[in-house]
Amino acid sequence: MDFILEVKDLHISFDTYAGEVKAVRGVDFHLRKGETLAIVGESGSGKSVTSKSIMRLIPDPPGRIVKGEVLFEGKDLVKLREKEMQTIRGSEISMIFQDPMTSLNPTMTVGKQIVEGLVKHQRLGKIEAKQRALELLKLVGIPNPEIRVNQYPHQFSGGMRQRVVIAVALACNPKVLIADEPTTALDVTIQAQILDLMKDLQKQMDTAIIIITHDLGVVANIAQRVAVMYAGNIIETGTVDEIFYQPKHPYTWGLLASMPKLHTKKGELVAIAGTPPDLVSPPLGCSFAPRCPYVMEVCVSYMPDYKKSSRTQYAACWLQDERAPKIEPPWEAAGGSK
Amino acid sequence: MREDNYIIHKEMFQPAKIESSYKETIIRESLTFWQDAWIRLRINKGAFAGLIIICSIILLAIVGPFLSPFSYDEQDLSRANLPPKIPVIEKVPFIGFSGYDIRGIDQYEKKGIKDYHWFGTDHLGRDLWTRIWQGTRISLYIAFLAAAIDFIVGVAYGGISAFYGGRIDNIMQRIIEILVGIPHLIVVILLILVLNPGILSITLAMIITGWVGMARIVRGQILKLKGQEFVLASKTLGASDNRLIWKHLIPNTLGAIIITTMFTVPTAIFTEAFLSFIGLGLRPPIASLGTLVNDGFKTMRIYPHMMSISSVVISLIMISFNLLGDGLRDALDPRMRR
Amino acid sequence: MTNKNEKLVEVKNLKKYFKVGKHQVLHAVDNLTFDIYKGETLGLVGESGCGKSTTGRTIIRLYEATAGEVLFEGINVHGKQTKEDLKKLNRKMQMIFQDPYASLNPRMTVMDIIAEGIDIHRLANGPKERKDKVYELLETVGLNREHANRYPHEFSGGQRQRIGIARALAVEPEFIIADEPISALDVSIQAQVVNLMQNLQEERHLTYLFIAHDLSMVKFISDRIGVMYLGSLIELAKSDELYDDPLHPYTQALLSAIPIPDPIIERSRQRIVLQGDLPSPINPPTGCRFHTRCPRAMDVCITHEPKWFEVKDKHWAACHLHDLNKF
Amino acid sequence: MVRYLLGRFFYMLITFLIIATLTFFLMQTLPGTPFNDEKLTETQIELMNQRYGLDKPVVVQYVIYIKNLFQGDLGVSFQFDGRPVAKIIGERIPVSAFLGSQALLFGTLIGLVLGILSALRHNTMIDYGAMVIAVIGLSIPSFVFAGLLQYWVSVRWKLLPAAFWESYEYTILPTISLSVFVIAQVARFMRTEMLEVLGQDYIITAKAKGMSQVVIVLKHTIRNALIPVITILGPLAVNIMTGSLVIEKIFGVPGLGEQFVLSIMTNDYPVIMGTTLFYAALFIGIVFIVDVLYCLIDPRIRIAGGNRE
Amino acid sequence: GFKGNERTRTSSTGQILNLLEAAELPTMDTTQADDSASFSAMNQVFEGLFRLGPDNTPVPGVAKEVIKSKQGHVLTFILNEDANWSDGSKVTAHDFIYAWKKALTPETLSPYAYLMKPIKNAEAIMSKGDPLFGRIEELGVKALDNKTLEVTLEIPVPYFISLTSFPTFFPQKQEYVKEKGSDYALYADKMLYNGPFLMSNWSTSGWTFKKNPEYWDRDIVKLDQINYRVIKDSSAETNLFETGQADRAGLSAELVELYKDHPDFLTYSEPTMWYLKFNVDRIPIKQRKAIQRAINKEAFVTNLLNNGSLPADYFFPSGFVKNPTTGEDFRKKYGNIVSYNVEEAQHYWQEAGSPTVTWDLLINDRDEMKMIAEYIKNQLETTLPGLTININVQPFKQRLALDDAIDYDIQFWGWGPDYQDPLTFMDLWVTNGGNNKTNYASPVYDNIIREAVNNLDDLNARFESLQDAEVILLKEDAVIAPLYQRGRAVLQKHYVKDLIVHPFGPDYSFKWAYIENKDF
Ligand SMILES: Nc1ncnc2c1ncn2[C@@H]1O[C@H](COP(=O)(O)OP(=O)(O)OP(=O)(O)O)[C@@H](O)[C@H]1O
Ligand SMILES: Nc1ncnc2c1ncn2[C@@H]1O[C@H](COP(=O)(O)OP(=O)(O)OP(=O)(O)O)[C@@H](O)[C@H]1O
Ligand SMILES: [Mg+2]
Ligand SMILES: [Mg+2]
Repeated sequence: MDFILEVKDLHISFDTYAGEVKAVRGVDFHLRKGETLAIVGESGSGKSVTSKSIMRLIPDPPGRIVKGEVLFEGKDLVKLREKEMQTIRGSEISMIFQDPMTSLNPTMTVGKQIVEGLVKHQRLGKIEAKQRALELLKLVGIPNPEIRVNQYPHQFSGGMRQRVVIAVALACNPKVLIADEPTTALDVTIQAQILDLMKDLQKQMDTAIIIITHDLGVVANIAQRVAVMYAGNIIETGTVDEIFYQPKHPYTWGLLASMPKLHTKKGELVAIAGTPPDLVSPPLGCSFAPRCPYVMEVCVSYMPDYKKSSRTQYAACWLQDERAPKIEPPWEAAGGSK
Repeated sequence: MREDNYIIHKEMFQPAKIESSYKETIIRESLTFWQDAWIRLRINKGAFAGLIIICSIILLAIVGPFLSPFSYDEQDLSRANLPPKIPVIEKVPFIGFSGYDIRGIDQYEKKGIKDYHWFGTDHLGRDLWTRIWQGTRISLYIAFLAAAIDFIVGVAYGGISAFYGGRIDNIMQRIIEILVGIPHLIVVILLILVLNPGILSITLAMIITGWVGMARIVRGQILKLKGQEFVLASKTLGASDNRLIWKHLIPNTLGAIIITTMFTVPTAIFTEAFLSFIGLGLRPPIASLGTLVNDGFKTMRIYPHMMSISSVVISLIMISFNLLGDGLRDALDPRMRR
Repeated sequence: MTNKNEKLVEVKNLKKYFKVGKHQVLHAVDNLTFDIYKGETLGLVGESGCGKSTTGRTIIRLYEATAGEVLFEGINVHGKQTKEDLKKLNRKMQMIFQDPYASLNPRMTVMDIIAEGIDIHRLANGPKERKDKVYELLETVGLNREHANRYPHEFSGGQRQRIGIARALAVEPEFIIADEPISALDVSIQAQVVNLMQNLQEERHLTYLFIAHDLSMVKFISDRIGVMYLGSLIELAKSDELYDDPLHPYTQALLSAIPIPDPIIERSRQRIVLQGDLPSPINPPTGCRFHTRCPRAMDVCITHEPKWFEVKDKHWAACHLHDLNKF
Repeated sequence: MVRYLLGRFFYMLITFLIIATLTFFLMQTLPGTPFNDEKLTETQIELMNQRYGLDKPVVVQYVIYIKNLFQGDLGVSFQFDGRPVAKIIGERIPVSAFLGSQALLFGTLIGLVLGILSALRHNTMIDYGAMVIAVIGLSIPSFVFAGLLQYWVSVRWKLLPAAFWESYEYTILPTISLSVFVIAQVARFMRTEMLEVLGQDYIITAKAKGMSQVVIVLKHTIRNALIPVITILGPLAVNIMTGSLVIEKIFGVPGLGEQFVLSIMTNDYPVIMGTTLFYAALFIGIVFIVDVLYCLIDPRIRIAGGNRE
Repeated sequence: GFKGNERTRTSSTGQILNLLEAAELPTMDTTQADDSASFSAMNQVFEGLFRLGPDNTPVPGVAKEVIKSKQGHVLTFILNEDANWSDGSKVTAHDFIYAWKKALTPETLSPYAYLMKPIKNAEAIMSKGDPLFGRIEELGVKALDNKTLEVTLEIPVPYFISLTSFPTFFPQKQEYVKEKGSDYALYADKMLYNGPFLMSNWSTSGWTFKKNPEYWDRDIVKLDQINYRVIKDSSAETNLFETGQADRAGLSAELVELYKDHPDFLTYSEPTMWYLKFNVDRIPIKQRKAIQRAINKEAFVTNLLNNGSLPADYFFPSGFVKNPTTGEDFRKKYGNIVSYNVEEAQHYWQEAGSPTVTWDLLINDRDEMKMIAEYIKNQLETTLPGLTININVQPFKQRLALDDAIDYDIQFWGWGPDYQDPLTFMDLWVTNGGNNKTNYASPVYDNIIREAVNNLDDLNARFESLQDAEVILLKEDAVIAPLYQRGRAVLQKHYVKDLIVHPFGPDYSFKWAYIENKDF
């Protein structure tokens, strides 16, 4: 298989005093070499949990992987021992987190934080590692790396810090880079810099990227394929164009319609009413059913299966069933945006 | 894939009408902050045990002296230094409630005493059960008084300092800085000597120095809250200072205040015990747990019951308040909410 | 729409400096001048820390202005006022806040939160009317009356934001400052709030100052947009005008940086990527504050502060490139 | 930074003066006089008061005292017949300081270990065990603990000397007794801070880098958890200094605490003043040192001088 | 931090005594000391004209003999030729004169100067307002030569010889004292010694005595070294005894029970009396009499103290002074004067009208006193209906201040003798006496005391009149309510021999003590 990473039927739960939060409930996706997959979805839909579980970084307790496989180059990461996992983290798979302000150790120089991984995974000497750290800082576009390398994170601005975080993640040329909302905390102008940087780096290093975001603009900008998550499930996947131009799931429709485009004239936005379900007692059927404008009786009681609509696009929605009435998506009705 | 597929009938693919109000329902049951905290506290075993112990001790302090036929200062030298003896439990060997002293002599039999002294008697033949609960009363009284006044003075001081800010805050903080510079114990000792040893002066002395911590915590909290958006919102509505303080600031500081108080209580009890050790305790025959422990301490080797039971009670109070304080900190911590 | 030429708010040379540390002054807002017309929505955009919130808060007098004035219906908000006048003003101007988690007092029920304005201004005769008013407001913002006795933490972000809106509406204001009311919300929830705000505007003839850094949303909701950079306003125009013909290089960069949720457009889009970060407002750069990052900076930008003037009809900017008096 | 330190120093001086004044007048209100021994005649008392300048008005005494204070003269003791206060305190300070710092060091170390262990083994028996130790340490009056220790370790098991201060082995029991409270406080605080830090994003970042648990704990967690722990060391040090009073009595340690109580009981004004001022100076000094330490260990403050959100 | 302590076992002979003291030594200046620790220490390292012997009678010290004049007004002390200071120089008559005069000089007035009253002009010299005030040259002492000291007495008191064994009468070498200035007697190496031992070390934590090679009677002295350590906690004291770090330990009342069967357990009674002292202006006589009889002393002495203390129905201690002519003990004549008797007590109380009153009982902050006070409170309240006793605990100094001002109702108080004569107890209660402080004023009593002070012609009559005074004090005027004659319980290692404990004056003499059969 040419999948570098494959997640199969992943279930993750958290034990809280309110009950068992079933944060991820059967997620399947895969990632090819050099490809960028975007995972989008509402807050709380399980994006971060999914990505952290790939790295086995779910805090346990309260979290635990109930079942499922995470195959990295054919190895099931779920079954690895912690020691083995440590050799994979940072060298084969790396991760960038949302908030650059808090994801760097405030009492350690930036250089040390980069060098750390290099020494561990590539067994570099002190001097070589430092040299490499300088290169990395230059690579991510930090001016005066010789000075900056000995400074502490608080001496950097938010955008700079996120670059450092990227440098840390890329230090060992990982095969997979997971970026959990890497630009959400940043301003648009900085966000643009960071996205450009990531694209550049991907081209240079041929890294596969999973980018998690809820900003569809970012998705359009960077992703090749998109997975849309809702309440712990992936409800639709496909290529960027498929998701943006031929979305199949009503949630995706709503998501797209609720965003004003620069050209949208004043008027009503299409809003998805209601709020996401409580994951302690998720709905029996389709989790989107309570908010879905096209809800059918079957949706309330039964989970829909994935339905393939092209070689790359799948959606889990009863509307895709032959028995369902044909619905004109508001999308098409509005004439798309092309 | 799915085996129950066959029960899905065609009819189920009719658009279902879901009430719009359903979309805005809240699944979780309604809980106030305090109910929520209570649940959180209840699942914290340590804290809950602490709460129960505190309640039991308070209860015993109230009713304990009435359960025994002896009064707390009734002396009878002919029954001095009796070991503890409790009906029924006296049959259980080795736990020390059998009326036998450390040399293995049944003192009750030797002295021809028919009564049961549950916790034994002291050197003046006073019933220790009564004295210990009487002492617990005094200790708790001192502790709660100290806590209450700490509460009042500390909250007022910290609140005023933070709320009015600017120059007032500046001056008040300087004063606190000076107060902090004076060693606590020294002031307590000097004050007690000036005011004559006794319950009132002990409490007063503890109060004069004790509220600083509370003031600092309240100030910190209020400073933080002052800039919070809900306070600003109230301001834009034209709320008076009074309203801001009583409706917004104090209720939200209450958690921190309660936690601080939980730790004031044991400190006060300890300070009193310490004072009795250096001879500045209460006027005899009034006893606090502190004086009881101190008196028992001297005869620890012959009449271990005199010290051990009162030490256990004082330690239980201490442990419980600490556990409860810790538990409350978790239960009331705003970071734990949401 | 109502007459959009009647000025409701006039901001004149507004300055707000904060003292930080012993001897440092932070220029959070420097020399703002603009008007808000009755019934319009004025959008305010800019990067984080550029002073948007400070502007909003100073207008509503949560902060005392360091200099300059804010006229609301001709009355200086920051002038000397009796308690009564202040209260009146408080009724007319309201604010919606950014963080739906921090903007509702966690110890109060939704009923008490919404009724706070009613209580302060004694707008209800008796508890029954108060209750009814709260129910009505809840329904106005799309919640049910059963929610009145619940606590904020039981609501989702979007619902909380709507409670915040209901609180502001309770005193029947004319002017609402919305400080990033949607940026903490999910995309699908944002639309709920934006729609609600627009409907309310129409029903109640409200005027909005809409602060955000999400340009597409600002454009969608605003009639006019002001762009702020490091404490000062650098461009102000009708929203279409601003998008079609941005004059200031910063505006241009900002517009080009917004990712558009359309893969095809994104692929072909030309970007102006700004170098560097926002300088510190403690020691703002001399001259034009943008010159450190401006791709078209000139010598004059370093030495002279550009004037704030109307470059085109109803299109204001502060940039030497467009300074008519330059030559 | 230097500016800041100078400013702090100035405040310290003012605080010190205020404390000196407060103590001086508070002391005057102590009932009794230094020279009312049962066998003294009126003439004798009068002569004594004259000898030590106590016949002058209080304000004059105060001015003289402060003047002398600035010249480093703390006066002479009453109860020790004219022995200079500086000498009396001076002889005891090294003992108290040794005991205090050893207890602080020992307590902090053990406390840190306990705190770290229980945080790393959160919600396991180790965690509970460590916390039980900590809570018990907070719950038993120090004199009870010291008495038990003396009886069992010295009298029954004959492992260590019961009391006095003659060689290193003599310091062990007092140190342990004194450090129990420190252990408990530090352990609890450290545990909370460790848990807090372990939940921080940068710890996840470090994990995501593939760092092993050991490295994460040693390099990323402890240092950051230590920063807030340092703030409680100040109050703890003072607590030890004043708390040592009990321990010194039980173990016959010739330290400052016992001396202080004695001087209060005998109205030995100069010694009371001297000791209070020493404690105050120590306290102020410790708070100051903690501040400086804080600056040194936390780069955020070191470089920016505070003020960062 | 360990400097200044010599390790416990340094001598090979094993003649080392390890002792404990509850307080530090404030001073070693014989003219300035006023505490028992200092007096005891001085008794080992200095010596007066005479010293108290093993049987508590004066034996020759620096003086080898004394010659009395006929009337007994002039005493001529002949000093021992061999009496040396530790620097080898001779102890001379001038050294005594210097020290005594120093004790009476206003600037250096000794707290115990009043002991010198029998010497001619001494009282006048120390009384402000007297024409002789401060004129020490008028003191009745004279050095006939270096080795002959002539003392002229105001009144030829029979106990003067034994007074010279008290540290205030010890000699000081003028040149040396002058040379050391204000450091004199504050450091071990800033003193000259003329006693059986010298102080080799003195620090805050303790002090060490070594055998004095210059001592004239050095052949008698067997101990090589005595180590004193300061320990203030009473349980620690016994712990130290048990670990062998101390050879002798006092037992607090609580611990007697535990050790009373221990082979090293000793008790002895002292001529120290404890009693309740009334403010007679506040407590009427009937009530005082009721209180005197309302306390069961026997019960608490055996149950609570249990340390050799004796229940006392008297004020003057038993076994302290004997009738100089008959040799009969002071107590013999009247025995028990006011005894425990509930009926009598209640009778007096009813006579007083069974008032409902609340009185304060003033005590020190010592644990033992608190315990006894609690007992007394209970006894009085149960026996005398309507009476409420409040225990007022005060630190020593504060309590003295209240005593001075006579601002109290009832006090729990003790008194020990300064010299071996009934007067050391009996003159407490003279009108306005420095230690009276009860507002008690009785011309009859004053008269007896005055006679006893001034008239020494008929010692037997003097003695008997003092015995009568006790009856007046207790039975007729009920100024105090006696409680007990204090005993002491101690643990002393069996190998410590001939350690002399004195009932008055300095507590101990180690001159004759030795170690025997100590196994290591
Ligand atoms: N430590 C935890 N304890 C309990 N529940 C958790 C924990 N972490 C995550 N969850 C739950 O798991 C669900 C998914 O969370 P996750 O963080 O993956 O959402 P997300 O899609 O990343 O959202 P966001 O966009 O806000 O980051 C949420 O309902 C959350 O409450
Ligand atoms: N109370 C205050 N004291 C000191 N400085 C402040 C205060 N409030 C704001 N500032 C500073 O003023 C500047 C402008 O802040 P402001 O909150 O107005 O920015 P903003 O544009 O609203 O940013 P954001 O998009 O992050 O909300 C910032 O540098 C901020 O740090
Ligand atoms: Mg997330
Ligand atoms: Mg803002």
